[in-house]
Amino acid sequence: MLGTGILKGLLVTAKNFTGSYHDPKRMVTVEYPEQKTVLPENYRNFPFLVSESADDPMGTLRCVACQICEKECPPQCIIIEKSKDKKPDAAGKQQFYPAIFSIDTSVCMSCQICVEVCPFDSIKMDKVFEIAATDRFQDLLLTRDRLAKSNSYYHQIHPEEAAEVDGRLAAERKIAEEKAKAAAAAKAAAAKPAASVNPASAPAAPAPKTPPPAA
Amino acid sequence: MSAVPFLERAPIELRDWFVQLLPGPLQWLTHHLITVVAILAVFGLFFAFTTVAERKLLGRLQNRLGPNRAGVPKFSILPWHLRHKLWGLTQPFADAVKALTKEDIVPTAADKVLHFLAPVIIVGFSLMGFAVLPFGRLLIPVELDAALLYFFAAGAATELAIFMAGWSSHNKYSLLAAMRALAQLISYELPLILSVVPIILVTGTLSTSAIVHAQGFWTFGLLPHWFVFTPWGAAGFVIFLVAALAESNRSPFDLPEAESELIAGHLTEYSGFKYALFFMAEYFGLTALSGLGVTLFLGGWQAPCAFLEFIPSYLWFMGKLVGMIMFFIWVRGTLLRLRIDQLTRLSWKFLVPLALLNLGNAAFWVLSAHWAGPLQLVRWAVSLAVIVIPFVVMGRSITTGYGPRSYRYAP
Amino acid sequence: MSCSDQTGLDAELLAFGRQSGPTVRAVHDQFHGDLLEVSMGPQHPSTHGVFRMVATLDGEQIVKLKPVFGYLHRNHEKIAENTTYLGSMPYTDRLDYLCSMTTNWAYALAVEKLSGQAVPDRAQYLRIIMGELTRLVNHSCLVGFLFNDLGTSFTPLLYAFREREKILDLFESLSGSRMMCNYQRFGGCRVDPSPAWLAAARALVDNFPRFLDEYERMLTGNEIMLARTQGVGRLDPAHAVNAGLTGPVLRASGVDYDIRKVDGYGFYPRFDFRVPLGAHGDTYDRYMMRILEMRESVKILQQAFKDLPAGPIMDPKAKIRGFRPKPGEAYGRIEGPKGELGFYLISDGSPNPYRYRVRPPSLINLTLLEEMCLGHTIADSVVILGSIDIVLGEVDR
Amino acid sequence: METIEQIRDRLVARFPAARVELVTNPGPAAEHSLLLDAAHAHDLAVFLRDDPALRLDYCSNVTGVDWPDKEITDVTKTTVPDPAGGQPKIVEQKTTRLQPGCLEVVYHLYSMALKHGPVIIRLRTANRSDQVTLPSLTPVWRACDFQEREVYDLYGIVFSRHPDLRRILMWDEFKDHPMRKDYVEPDDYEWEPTAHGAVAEKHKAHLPPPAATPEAKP
Repeated sequence: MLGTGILKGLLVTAKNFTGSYHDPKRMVTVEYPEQKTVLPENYRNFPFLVSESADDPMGTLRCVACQICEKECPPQCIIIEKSKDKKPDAAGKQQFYPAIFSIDTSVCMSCQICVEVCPFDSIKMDKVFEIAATDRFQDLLLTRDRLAKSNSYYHQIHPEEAAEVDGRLAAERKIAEEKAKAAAAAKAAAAKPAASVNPASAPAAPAPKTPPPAA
Repeated sequence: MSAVPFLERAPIELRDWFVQLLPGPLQWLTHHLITVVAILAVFGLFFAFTTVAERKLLGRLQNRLGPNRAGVPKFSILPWHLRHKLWGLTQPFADAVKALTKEDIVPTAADKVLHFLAPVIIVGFSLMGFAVLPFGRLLIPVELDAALLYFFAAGAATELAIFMAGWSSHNKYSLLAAMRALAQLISYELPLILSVVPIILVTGTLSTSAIVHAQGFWTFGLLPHWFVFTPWGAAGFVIFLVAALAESNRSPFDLPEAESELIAGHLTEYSGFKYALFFMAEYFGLTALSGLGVTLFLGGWQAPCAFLEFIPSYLWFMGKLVGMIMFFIWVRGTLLRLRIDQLTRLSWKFLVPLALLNLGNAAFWVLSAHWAGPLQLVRWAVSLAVIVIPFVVMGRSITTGYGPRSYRYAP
Repeated sequence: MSCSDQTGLDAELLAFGRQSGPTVRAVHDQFHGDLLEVSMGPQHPSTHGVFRMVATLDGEQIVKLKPVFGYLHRNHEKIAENTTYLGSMPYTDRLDYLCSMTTNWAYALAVEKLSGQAVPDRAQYLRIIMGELTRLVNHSCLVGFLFNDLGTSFTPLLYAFREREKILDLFESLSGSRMMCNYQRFGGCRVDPSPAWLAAARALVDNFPRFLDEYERMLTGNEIMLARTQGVGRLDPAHAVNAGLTGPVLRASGVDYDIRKVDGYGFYPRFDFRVPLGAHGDTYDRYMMRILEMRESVKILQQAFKDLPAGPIMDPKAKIRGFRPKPGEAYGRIEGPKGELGFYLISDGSPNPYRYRVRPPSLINLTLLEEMCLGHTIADSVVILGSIDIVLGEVDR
Repeated sequence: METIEQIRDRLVARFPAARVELVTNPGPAAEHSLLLDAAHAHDLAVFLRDDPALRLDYCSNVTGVDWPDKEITDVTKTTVPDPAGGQPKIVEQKTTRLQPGCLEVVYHLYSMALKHGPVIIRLRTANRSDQVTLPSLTPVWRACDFQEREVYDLYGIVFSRHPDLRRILMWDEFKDHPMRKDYVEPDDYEWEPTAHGAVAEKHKAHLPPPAATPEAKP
């Protein structure tokens, strides 16, 4: 009979109308400035540089200016200039650091390929999205000082991911130390027989080399 | 005058008290001037809050809140400045300010005079319809004997204004839309008037207040004698609703400003205050038509039951008016738009024949008024049959070839 | 816009090309009064982006309709020739920006075919889950936009968006971005969904049919909908096949061709699902195809969630950097929500592809737009365009 | 479906005058293709579409490929017997020859009726400069309509007897063909505030000496 389809349609919208007063699933509005939706943990916006300590973020950058991310970035929006001198990093080894590291956020499309290819876990994705800028040019070129943020900040925005990264770094550092200790021990053992050529047999064979570090 | 309860008489008493303060010759003028100002004030506010009610109701239909951001002005007269945004009720005033301050662009190729006159005419004529609507037992602006004739005469001029707007904008889209609007309005003028004629036939008068008085009785104090509760009245009301939707260019028939095809139809070249005037005229037209619908079919200011008489009559009128406008908004939130040829086919091939049949039905109703006892049931049955059977038959003929389909799946 | 003269062509074109459509397209100007040429677009509320239709109208009826593209042309293929294989992956999100996961999958499939890269089981299942979720997103979007073109004031669109947002929230919590997911890699996926994510996805998929029922109850039986879409934009199966139309538009005309069944790529042969076919090939059938396909996708998703295997999500031998496939070429295609989405790659051994070609279903589905719109009114042309489902990012590349 | 070789033999048998060569695809995908000569392309295409065994009624993909002129240095090893009776010495001679480039169109054909996989045919132009016309296959498969227009627009291959050969993506007044390998983009220079890498060079070329270069690197 003509009109039944239309009446059914009207009933559906009426149900939605009454539903919007008591059924939270139907009322989807989030009044933005007052209420904010919780961002999921994996959310990514523009990248930022991880630095070891919070008090001197610029000084203790984890980045060693290897420029892999500059090459791999699809829209070529990362600008890196390696420093001339070296600086001790967290493990005490002398490493370069980026004298200039800026990301042109008007070009960056937050695709996080730089995070994937970075071998030193020194660049991660940030979660700040309220970054309106007045000057179209210089404000959108995030220089090193605006990019550097502390590891504790990283733990704050990506808790699980940060924990897993720190665990991996700590493990690598432990293996590196063991290898260094083993190498030092082996060098010391090799040096001793050469130094004192006493007829007694060389002291017990140097400590068995620790198993090669897990790949 | 005194038998009527105080609230009922209050507006009239106020006006008379004020009028006799003035010297003689001015009295007649201020008497009518106050009525005009009262109508403009009441229905101006009614228009304002209809727009925000529409947006909030549509919002709720679509699982979202309507507008609730327009703030309360700093220097508000309220005792303290409200942090609360009053659920968006200040939105219409914000819209009004925006409409006034927006730049009013007139295209160079436009016919300036016509372009300026179109909104003036459309608002003027759509307001004239309010003169004959009985808002309350005593609140009737003009007691016209040929009130309905006057109402439809005033309403017909809006088509002229729409075509003036379309033509004078000198724009391909608005010309196409103006022609569409004309086709639609003319083809729906007929069912609108034909759905009203049975009432004139039954009540025998054209005056709206007499029609409302004719619906004044209640059987057993509970069942009102509104015309909508008679078979021919119900059919007439349905046809009236469909035609009123088309006359005021609302939802299933909002072809003239069909955004998806012709941007804003004949309003493309209007901006600023003129666009707001068109917008206001559309709402005034809608309110006038639903006011007429309430007066003719839903018993105007009559209370639904005898014992509810103590509530002032104009509140009943306003309640029914708000109910009808809510129905229009609800329809706007649900239905799709008809194509121009389907729209006119629906009017000429479906509504007009039904309305004519309804005329015959009302005539039978009048002639069989004196049938006694069990014959009343026969009378009702015949009257119902006369309208329902053609509705079903013609409904099936108009939807030949359309129907739900079943689908096969790949082997 | 010179109207092509017919005389010079041989019979084949006339047999297939210009003869179809409700009325023979014979432009007899002399006694039809002057024709009105209306250009709809590129800024037009209902052309789904920057797409222009130059329609020649005889009163309300369309006599000639020439689509104009290129307003969003970024030469994605030239950019791809200057970046590495991995570097093009985020750009594939920007092709069909409504279904980034399926475009990623098509590109990953093509590169894996080019380099002979294996993909672990769990990754295949995840790709099917993401692909079918994207199909739900795309089809609900399309149906919402179609009703907007038909003239409802946003109500069906907002119901569709309410469901779409729930799925996009899942994508955001998994890949980091709602629409630009950049989730697939050559040899697997990038992120392993957590059990909480899988539970949320399963709950969403289980009550998705409730949304479809509400939609069907509200609109499928609606008389105005039947009047506006049935018999509008009829498409003849033979012309559709010859014009290379694919996806729901083709199946609405009754041609049984679904690449998930034909090629059986990924693990689709393991899933039992049906392919709906239309009978009339008009706008109503195209709308119903999407609704029925959404129901089939829900079935696939439920099966996928049930037997999602454990294991690695990335082939251990897959290399992120320094990926150099051996010289050769490959054409990988998938059944995207809009039709057959293909990537044709020619490699010369260097890290950048020598030739990178995207087969855009949206562009090719527009081939017969003129034949479908002839004889209909301008209001119908908008509805027909809406039912073909084009996204300008993919049309113009 | 028959293998690509069987199809080639049937084509050659059916059209003795046509030259049909097999182009092997070295990659693991092993999708070999048939190179058809331009003159008979139309008839071969109609045969491929109408042959009851093949029924390739669906042309899925039309791609333009640009093969620029290539310097091929092939190293020939010749064994020169050592006059002093020692073991023969291997002398390598490098001969460089110029392989003329061409513009190529690749068609991926499928059958929707019999649901079998791609048969790939290629058409090559004589050279890259003046003889760049190929027969259009739009009369055979309407699917090639827009894709051939795109190949014409981006590669410059003129398709003869195409119903409506106009530019599809670039604007009509655009002169060059952007997807060719030797395409030089117009030097419509815009001031780049944060220019780096290749853009920085173009930046320097345009601006007066360094005094005015904006401090791109803070």
